[in-house]
Amino acid sequence: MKREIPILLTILCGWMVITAFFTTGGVPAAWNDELLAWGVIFFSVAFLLGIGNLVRINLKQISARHPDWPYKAILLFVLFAYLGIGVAEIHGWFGWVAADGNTETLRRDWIYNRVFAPLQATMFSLLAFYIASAAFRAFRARSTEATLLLIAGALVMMGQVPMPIPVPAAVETWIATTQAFLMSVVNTAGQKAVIIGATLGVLATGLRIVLGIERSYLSE
Amino acid sequence: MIPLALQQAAPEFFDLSSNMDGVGAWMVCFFTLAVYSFLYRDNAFYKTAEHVFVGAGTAFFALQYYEEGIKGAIWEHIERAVNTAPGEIFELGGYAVDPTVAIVLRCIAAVLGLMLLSRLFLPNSWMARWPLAIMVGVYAALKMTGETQSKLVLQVKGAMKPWATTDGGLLGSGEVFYQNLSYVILLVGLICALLHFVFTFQRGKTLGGISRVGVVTLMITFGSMFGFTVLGRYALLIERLDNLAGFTAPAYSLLASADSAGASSRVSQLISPPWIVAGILVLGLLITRASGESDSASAS
Amino acid sequence: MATVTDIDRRWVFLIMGLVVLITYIGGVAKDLPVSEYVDAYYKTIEDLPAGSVVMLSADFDPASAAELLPMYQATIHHLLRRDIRIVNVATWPAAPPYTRRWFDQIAPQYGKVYGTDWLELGFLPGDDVAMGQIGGSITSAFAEDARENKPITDFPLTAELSSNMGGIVLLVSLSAGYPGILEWIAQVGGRYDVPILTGTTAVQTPDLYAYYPSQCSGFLGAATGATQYLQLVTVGETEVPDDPDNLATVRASNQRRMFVQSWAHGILILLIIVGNVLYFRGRSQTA
Amino acid sequence: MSALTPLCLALQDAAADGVSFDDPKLPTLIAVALFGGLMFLYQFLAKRGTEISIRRIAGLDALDEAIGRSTEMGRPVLYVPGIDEIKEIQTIYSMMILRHVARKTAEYGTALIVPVKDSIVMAFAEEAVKQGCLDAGRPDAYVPDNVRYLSNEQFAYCAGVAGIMSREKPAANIMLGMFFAESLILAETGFSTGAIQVAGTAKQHQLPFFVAACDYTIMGEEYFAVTAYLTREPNLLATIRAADWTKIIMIAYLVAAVTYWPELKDLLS
Repeated sequence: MKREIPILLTILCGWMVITAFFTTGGVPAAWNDELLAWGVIFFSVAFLLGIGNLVRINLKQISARHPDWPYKAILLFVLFAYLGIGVAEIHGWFGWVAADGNTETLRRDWIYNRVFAPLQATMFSLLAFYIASAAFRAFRARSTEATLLLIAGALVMMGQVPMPIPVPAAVETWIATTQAFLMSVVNTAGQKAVIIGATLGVLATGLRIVLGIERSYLSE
Repeated sequence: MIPLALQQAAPEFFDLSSNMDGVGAWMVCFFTLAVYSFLYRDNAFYKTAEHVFVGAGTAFFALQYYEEGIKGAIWEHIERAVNTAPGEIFELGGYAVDPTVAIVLRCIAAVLGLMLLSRLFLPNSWMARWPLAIMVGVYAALKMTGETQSKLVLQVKGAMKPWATTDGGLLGSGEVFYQNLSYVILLVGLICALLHFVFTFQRGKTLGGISRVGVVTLMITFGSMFGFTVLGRYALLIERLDNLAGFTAPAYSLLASADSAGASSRVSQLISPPWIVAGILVLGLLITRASGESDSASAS
Repeated sequence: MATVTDIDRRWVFLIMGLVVLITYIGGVAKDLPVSEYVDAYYKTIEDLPAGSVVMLSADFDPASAAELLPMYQATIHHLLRRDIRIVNVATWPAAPPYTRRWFDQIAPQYGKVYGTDWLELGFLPGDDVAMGQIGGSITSAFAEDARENKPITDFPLTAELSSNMGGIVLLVSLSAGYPGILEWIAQVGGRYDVPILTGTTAVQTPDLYAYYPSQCSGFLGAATGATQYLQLVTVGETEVPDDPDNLATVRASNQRRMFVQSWAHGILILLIIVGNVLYFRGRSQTA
Repeated sequence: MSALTPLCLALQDAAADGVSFDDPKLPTLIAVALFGGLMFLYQFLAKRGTEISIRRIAGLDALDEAIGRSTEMGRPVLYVPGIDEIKEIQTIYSMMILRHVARKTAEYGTALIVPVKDSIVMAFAEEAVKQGCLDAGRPDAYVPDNVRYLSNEQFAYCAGVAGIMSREKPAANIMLGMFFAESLILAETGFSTGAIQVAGTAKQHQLPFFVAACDYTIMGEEYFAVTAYLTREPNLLATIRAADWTKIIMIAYLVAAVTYWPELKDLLS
């Protein structure tokens, strides 16, 4: 039974969602809504698993005086300060209205704008450097395929932006035309092929799961 | 980042209601430059920024989940159902149900959620498998149907373009010829690439050749996507530069009487958060470098 | 084996950093040729009759604002200038602060009145499902507006809207990923007869070629598209250096950003070439 | 069409409740039914003994080689299951592949490190590795600490994986699942540590980076053929066969619509 019940749950819930997809209104829509809400609930609860894991590992390192322990303390401080302010605000434990009396501004927005958003954007922008390093160290024309990829990439890059140095107009036109052709014809064909093929894979895997044929993810 | 009308008004030093204030300027500059200092090598500034990031990021997502999944989907939902008098309707996905049913359903969800948490104490327990199984079922079904619709049926439909009318010949002439020719190339590329993903048929000369054309199409596609990605990555970097440059505006300068024009504004630009923070970071890196490169290995 | 991988990658970082910094400081604004897709975007809006209603969806967050915000500003200017009315919605939770800020700033410039000329409906959670709801019936998807928290039927603008996207002549999505333009196309474009325009981030742009022009009437691809569109919208206007929110200033700063992009792209191609040359030379020596 | 029986029953029950079929979705239903029907047909044939062969996929042959090399060098194998949540089918599928990889590493006696970005994925990954070791008959090979939750933040996670790559020097990096912008950093870091890299994803945006910087790339639909290829289980091969035929029927439909019957296009909406 321990094995059968999870499989049955998977099949049952899967078919409810599929039924809701193909119909409008009524019971299936209600079930669909409820099950999606359950999903959100499970994710939220599972987040506690993650936080528990993070707190446990960091506390362990702090108490063991790991060389980086002060940073771990900063991490936990920021985590709990942000969480505390956020939870208090979500529950309206301290209300606050902005000077114009109109918009109620959130204090966690203050942290978001000054801490999280710049850090996230900057971390993301590091990719500009990594892509340069990868271009130099890892992007090799080691096969015909890779060579084609690199040439097409270079052409599209050139066609996307104005030339940094003056080049003959004919060359510029040629690059622009080639780039347009690559993007609107070859790229479209390739994109569609990958999307359609991958979707068939999704369909196959999904169908096997909701039919109960595929069980290996649940350790059968 | 929220772009700022920087030059227009001097911000308050500390202002909870605005997008940016004086303290905020210093914080943004510090976090931005501290992250970039990692490009040189791992260092105390970066580590601080990194750990603040992990803490703030985890808290940010946790709060979103908490608000949506625990407060919204359990607490408020049940509260709403409780406040609905028996006999009155309660809507679930546009469908009227008895409020009691709604309460019971959410309680079941909460219990299943707790079963998931049982992993914390009983790693091998069967209990956590129930909610996991439900999630797999729901999301597999959701993706399978939704993607078949939007990425299979509609993509195939999208590939069927009207043939530009021709006066004579198959492909016509002039502009029409090129239009039709590119469409033929598109179709051939698409079909060959799709046939490359055929796995269970014997690969003779024909299928092998078709597959080869398919691979060429795919590689050019990947190349084009790669070319575009570069554009996006540098846009981000330039935006960060813009952001930092914005904080050199007189409003943020340490020189209080900075709104006069001319030479003094040049000086005031230098006594602004980005430059001062950059100076401190460089100094800090130089000092730690002089006192031994204990932690430089991890940068590469 | 001494290969190119042994070269300290910080040299590459330094080169790239310097290139970007120098070109950023010394960048010049130059007009770019306008592509067919951007032109189609511009013309679609130009061809709308004055007084018609457009739905503008903000599907982005701070991380992608670098690419999408200029498009968003320019589109609002363009629509309001042509006396077209806007219903604005968002499917990303972090988007509404932008929508409010820019409408607050731009609408008064054209003497537009909230509720009559534009309406702020705010964020609707649920991704594709939310889009389906909006497509089905705006009035039941949003009970209240997001600005004054009044029932949306109180606003004159709503009187002209009906279910199944009735009353909406065009949908514009500024899209940073999921949910975004592809979901709008699937949920709304595929079902109701509404033309769709979009502006997208660089990573998403290649997808759009597969949808143009049948499912998407025009698009702005990344920073390049944004700059080209700004050029079209600000023809004949000159930059006002003291006003960073002036559209011509935004155009000029985008053009300067494109100057940085030119050089960054050029150097990147050079790096690929040099890397490969060193690699193959190293290999032929060891072989 | 036994696949559709529950659906039909549900439809009948629901009809009285104001539920109606969503007409624009008919083509989708037909596509699902067609595929489901073909799948059952080939599963039936496979059970009756019809052999289905599968073409070579270089990246997957390399999987064994990579694990073997790690064993020789006495270094661990790194398995990155992408960064998406279990909402994504690619992540679920990655767990299925992980089970096979765990089985192989357990057989060879090689360490397997699995960094994860999400706590639910962690639960699945632990089960998959544990089960893989059991499949190999080596339950003792399961090391709980090797399935590691790093962070829910994309770049923090990425930095963590890059750290593992440069400190623990795995000889093989296997990256299979749903990837986003971090693909480039992972592939480049892995390249510089000299590991054999096998990457696979159905997410087209990240394929360029994998193709350019990894030794072998499993792209697009190939990703969903991995378990069939590795196990050669008739049941799984039957599914691949069904997908192949669906593709061929689709191509035929497309060609017919373009050349002779334009009306076919309107049937799709």
